[in-house]
Amino acid sequence: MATTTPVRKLTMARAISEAIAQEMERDPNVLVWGEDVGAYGGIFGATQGLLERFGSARIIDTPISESAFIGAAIGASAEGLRPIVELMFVDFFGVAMDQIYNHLAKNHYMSGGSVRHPVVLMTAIGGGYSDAAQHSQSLYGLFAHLPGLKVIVPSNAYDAKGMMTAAIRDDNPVMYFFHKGLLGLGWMPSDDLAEVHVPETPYTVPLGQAEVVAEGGDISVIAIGAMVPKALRARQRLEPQGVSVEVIDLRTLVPLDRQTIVDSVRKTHRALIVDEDYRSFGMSAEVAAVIAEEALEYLDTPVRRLAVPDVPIPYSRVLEQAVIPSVDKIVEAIQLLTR
Amino acid sequence: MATTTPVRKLTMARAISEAIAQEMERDPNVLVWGEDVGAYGGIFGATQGLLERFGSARIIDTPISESAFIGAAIGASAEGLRPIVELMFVDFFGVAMDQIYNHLAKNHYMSGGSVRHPVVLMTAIGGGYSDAAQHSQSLYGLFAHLPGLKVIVPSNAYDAKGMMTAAIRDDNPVMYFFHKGLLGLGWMPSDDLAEVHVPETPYTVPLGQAEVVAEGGDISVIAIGAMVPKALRARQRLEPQGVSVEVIDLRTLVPLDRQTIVDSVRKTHRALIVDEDYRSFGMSAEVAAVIAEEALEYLDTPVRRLAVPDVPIPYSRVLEQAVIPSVDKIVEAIQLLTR
Amino acid sequence: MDNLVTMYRTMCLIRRYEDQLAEIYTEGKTPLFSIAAGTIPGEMHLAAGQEPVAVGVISHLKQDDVVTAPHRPHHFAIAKGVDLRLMTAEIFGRRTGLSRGKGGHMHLFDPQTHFSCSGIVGAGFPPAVGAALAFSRQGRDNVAVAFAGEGAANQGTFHESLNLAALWKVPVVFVIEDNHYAISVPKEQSTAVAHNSDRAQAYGIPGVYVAGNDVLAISEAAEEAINRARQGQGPTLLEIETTRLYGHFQGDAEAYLHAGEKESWRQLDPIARFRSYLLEHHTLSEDEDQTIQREVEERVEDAVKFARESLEPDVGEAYRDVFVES
Amino acid sequence: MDNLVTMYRTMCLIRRYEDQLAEIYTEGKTPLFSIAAGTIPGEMHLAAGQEPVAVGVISHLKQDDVVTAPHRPHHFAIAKGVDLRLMTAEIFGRRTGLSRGKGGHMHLFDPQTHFSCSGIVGAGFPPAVGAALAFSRQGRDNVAVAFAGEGAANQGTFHESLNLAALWKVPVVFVIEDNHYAISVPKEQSTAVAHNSDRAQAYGIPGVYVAGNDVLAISEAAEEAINRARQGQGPTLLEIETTRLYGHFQGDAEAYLHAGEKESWRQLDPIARFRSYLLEHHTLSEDEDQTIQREVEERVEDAVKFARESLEPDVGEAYRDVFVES
Ligand SMILES: Cc1ncc(C[n+]2csc(CCOP(=O)(O)OP(=O)(O)O)c2C)c(N)n1
Ligand SMILES: Cc1ncc(C[n+]2csc(CCOP(=O)(O)OP(=O)(O)O)c2C)c(N)n1
Ligand SMILES: [Mg+2]
Ligand SMILES: [Mg+2]
Repeated sequence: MATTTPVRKLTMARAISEAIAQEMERDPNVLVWGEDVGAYGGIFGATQGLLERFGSARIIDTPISESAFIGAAIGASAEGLRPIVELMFVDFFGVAMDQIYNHLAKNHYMSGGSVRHPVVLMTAIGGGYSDAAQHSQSLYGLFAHLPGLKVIVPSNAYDAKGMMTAAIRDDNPVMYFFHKGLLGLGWMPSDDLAEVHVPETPYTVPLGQAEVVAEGGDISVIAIGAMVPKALRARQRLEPQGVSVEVIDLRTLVPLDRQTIVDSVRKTHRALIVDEDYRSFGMSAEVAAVIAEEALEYLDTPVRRLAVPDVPIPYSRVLEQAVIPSVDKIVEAIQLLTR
Repeated sequence: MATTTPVRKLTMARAISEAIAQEMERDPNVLVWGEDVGAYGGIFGATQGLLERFGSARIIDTPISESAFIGAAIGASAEGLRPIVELMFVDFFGVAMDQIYNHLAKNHYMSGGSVRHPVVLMTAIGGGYSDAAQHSQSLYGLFAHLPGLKVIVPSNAYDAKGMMTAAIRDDNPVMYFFHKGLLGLGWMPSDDLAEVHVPETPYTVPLGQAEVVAEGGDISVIAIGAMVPKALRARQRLEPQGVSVEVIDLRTLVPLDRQTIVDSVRKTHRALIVDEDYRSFGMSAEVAAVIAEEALEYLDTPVRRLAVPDVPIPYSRVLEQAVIPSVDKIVEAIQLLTR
Repeated sequence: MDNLVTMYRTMCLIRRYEDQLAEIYTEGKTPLFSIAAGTIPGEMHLAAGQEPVAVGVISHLKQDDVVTAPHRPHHFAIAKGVDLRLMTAEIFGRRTGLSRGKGGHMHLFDPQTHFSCSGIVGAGFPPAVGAALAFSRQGRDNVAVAFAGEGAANQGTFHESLNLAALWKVPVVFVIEDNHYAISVPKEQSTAVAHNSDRAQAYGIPGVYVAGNDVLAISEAAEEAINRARQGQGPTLLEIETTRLYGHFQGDAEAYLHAGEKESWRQLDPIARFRSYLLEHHTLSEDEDQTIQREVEERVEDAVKFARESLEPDVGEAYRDVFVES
Repeated sequence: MDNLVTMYRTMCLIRRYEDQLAEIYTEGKTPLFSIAAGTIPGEMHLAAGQEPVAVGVISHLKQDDVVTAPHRPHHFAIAKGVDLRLMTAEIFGRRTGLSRGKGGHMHLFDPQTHFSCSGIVGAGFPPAVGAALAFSRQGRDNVAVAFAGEGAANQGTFHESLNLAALWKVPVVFVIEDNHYAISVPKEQSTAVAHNSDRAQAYGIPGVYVAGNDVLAISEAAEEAINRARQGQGPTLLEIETTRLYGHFQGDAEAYLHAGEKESWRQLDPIARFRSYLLEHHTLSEDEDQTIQREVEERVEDAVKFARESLEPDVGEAYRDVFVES
């Protein structure tokens, strides 16, 4: 960034609501609905200020009827709206999954391309604040397993705005996951690294492109969402010890940017995958598989995965902290792989 | 099997209903409910003959209310029943997923072990008969991603009976997936290899153990469900060409028998994973990851995955046949890896 | 009454279509009903006997009104005006089909006539509410109609969608097609009340039960409901009694039916009854009827011929349309 | 009326408990309400003001009757007799808790008193129907009661479960606790009818609306419903008006409330009203009341002390209980 650019740091929550507001100005067909998105401004502030600005015809509080109001986005988008729908916590997907994965995701394919659903389904993910097993999950790996949904997970305010804008303009259904611990809410711990400069004018960050957020030569740490700032902190800690860590922010799971992963691993010869979703049959497995398929001969050590160890998220702070990957654990895992 | 053993070949559908009937005789708390499980005998025959034998107090036809009747198994099992519930096609999971994954799966953990849900949730999977995108999926990878459910997928009648018996006796919730194309239904193509000798007396096949169903030295083919007989046919085709294929039937995804996978790959130095679920973020990824973690240095070639290529299952026969792994494709993939 | 004859013609077309598909469905299947084999593979849910529901309601809709239909969709599609050739080619899995063969009989999509359906029971309610929301926000005077079986009325989406629609007062009509059975499960074993239409009270909207599988009575009730919706007075719930003349799907042995049940339905064939009515009232002559029969036969034949002569999709088609290619 | 005093005592215990937790919840939080910090982290939904619902209904239940409760569970748990020490230790995340710290405030499970709750809105309906099915199959005379907020009555599980229960005629009572709001969304913006109790008609079961947040009226209505269930006459739907004296969760600024709304609820505090009633009717004396106040204070203090003095779980605990270890 040139030194003359005025820095305008925004929280991720503000970045998201700004993107939505700008797209709503631009296109009258963009509407927002979900639980508590109106007067409350969204439980996590993603729709803060929108009701005041756009009124209740475009910012709509819904009953607790996720199947109906997510399913409504299907019919509405087929008839010309571009709905942004909030599923308050991703953990609640189970009451509405059929509309999401059997319809929103598949109609374009099942119709041979004649039906389009430009819908953004945004939802909160992540733990770390003792909200226990039904309010702390990440689960993006599950959505990424199912064809027809773009799956995106920004790790900072700049990407959050640019990817939201891209998602709203995309003619496909996009699942937009924001991590509660990156949003910059006053009442929730938030990683400072997520609060970065955000240009005021609308811009897009292309979906489907990972980013090498820090270069390094000894090991590739592949992460997403809240694990990205943690990986960066681990990198910093290891620098004095002479370990040079490359950090990749996947940003998008579907479509997955395999090339960036493979290029990095071919360069560093070591890979650690860090994920806040459950360990097995998820993101960390897929990335490991990509490496096993395409960079196997470059590897000097086995692939390692650090993720939630296939247990529900426990409530008690000490237990939760034990199962969610921490900076300490990332440091330790890198040390094991690079020593 | 000693030559004196009388052979009693059973279809997988018969094997399943026999296991249920025997356990119902044994334990009055075993009940069955679901759509069309009564007079119809289950759309796929898994409950054939049970209504006549046990009456409508224990074999219960339900309305099309999957959340309610699957959720009912939670309360019923906490109060002493051992329900077997049929979700007609796994594709319908989306209307009931919250009860399954946030409650049935997690209550034992969230209660610190004080609540138990001995429930078998059985469901039909698989394509190959032009039932299109909402009736042909496998999806076990998705359930395996979520903690708290045992996930089992028998590939033949012997395992089908023994694993059903084990599932009913298990104090955990077990998702029991039967592949429509293995059941031996008159109106649906079925692989003969699934129709094997089944002892009449009750027996269990332990959950969590993979089986090496055919030994070989050149490559490990790791499969599950309907892909197992296909892999065995591919093996047969390649034998004359001097390629010796080891076939592993995973049988259970959770808990996953990592050891059998790793031992085999360490022996053969090559791995092909064959799966009828979607390719990415699923079973084939997890197995590849296990290999990348634990058998990397033994591999002579990259890991390969053959699975549904991340598209919804298309209706038209030619299209569907193109996306579901076939014997031909397995042969081809093995040849590529072993030449 | 030109309109009545049009309705009759559409009913005949639907019946001819379903009968024709029933016949073709057995082609190339050994054993009989072998689901994967033959000209038309997969499940096949036919709607013969249920024509009055589709025709009675949809005759009041415009082309850009929305219909969402369930797994048993042909009568609705035909009444809505979906192109018979493209629809048939889709059911045959051909490249000329509505979805180039990727959808099939339970997944017919036609943006031209704003028609769609789904194989998941109860799934059509929420999208209809959403379409109606779009109409109200865009100031269009369109209406959305969600059709579903009586079995679907016990799915959670029914409740959530009716409440949402009533709350938002959007132009949608919910039609429950009560053919007495959900596969093998009779309504009394699935539904705690005699009439789903009574459930309208739970949402403060009108609920109407139309007995007798009579297209005129249905048309009358539907007209009122659709007008209400179009005039901004909000949703209505209709429950319409009808009969299923084939099994749940082709190959269903229907062992669960009571003795004589099917026969009694056959005797009340709604098309035969409507025909008698029209003849009696001189709205239709025998000659005109013959012309209609010939005409619908030709249209069905033409559609089937088109489908038969169409090529199968090319394998590459399987990999397209997961996402919009921009 | 010994029973009335017992009910009063339980209501006071609940209130004291909730007030105490509200206070403790702010401990160690900077900024205020920092959700991850302090003695009690995570979300905290308190039920002060809603005591009559729990106490009025549950006073008619036996220990082995089942209660399923929602995310706002303390009043139900206390009324059902869940051990206060174990429950508090759980809320503090300690190893002595009901779930050894793995559940937390929204996931209290107590097989002893057949109590459970869930953080997912509407999730408690189906398990209650299942428990009732078990009772009927096992020939037990038990009853299951599912409690949920008025917001939950628009979730699909409500509809499916009521239909299933009515159809099966199993011993279950559904109680909708109408505190006017679902987080910030008022009932009028979520519910198309004035009273959820009217929705009972959709299932052919009795529906009763109890206004006024009055424990005696609630108790009367509940008694009838629970007796019906116990006697094999099937389910009842109760909707009970109540008021939420804290925010949706601790930290909720409640900017969405109308001016004076909260104040009007406070003025109708159900405990103060019940106390006046009991004093007036000489069922309770001022002295007895003071004893009760002291007693509940001590019980809450004791439970909190137990929780505070308990150790945190050992890290290995996180890895246990995913599956039953056989
Ligand atoms: C959610 C869901 N559950 C179950 C099924 C399987 N199924 C397909 S059609 C059907 C019966 C539907 O009955 P009804 O709604 O009355 O329609 P009808 O078949 O009588 O036209 C069932 C149970 C499904 N497709 N989707
Ligand atoms: C399925 C689901 N959707 C949304 C939520 C988020 N949520 C938690 S409590 C709540 C409001 C519940 O309102 P109500 O049922 O009236 O109960 P109250 O909080 O008023 O006691 C919401 C929307 C959830 N937990 N589960
Ligand atoms: Mg029906
Ligand atoms: Mg409420």
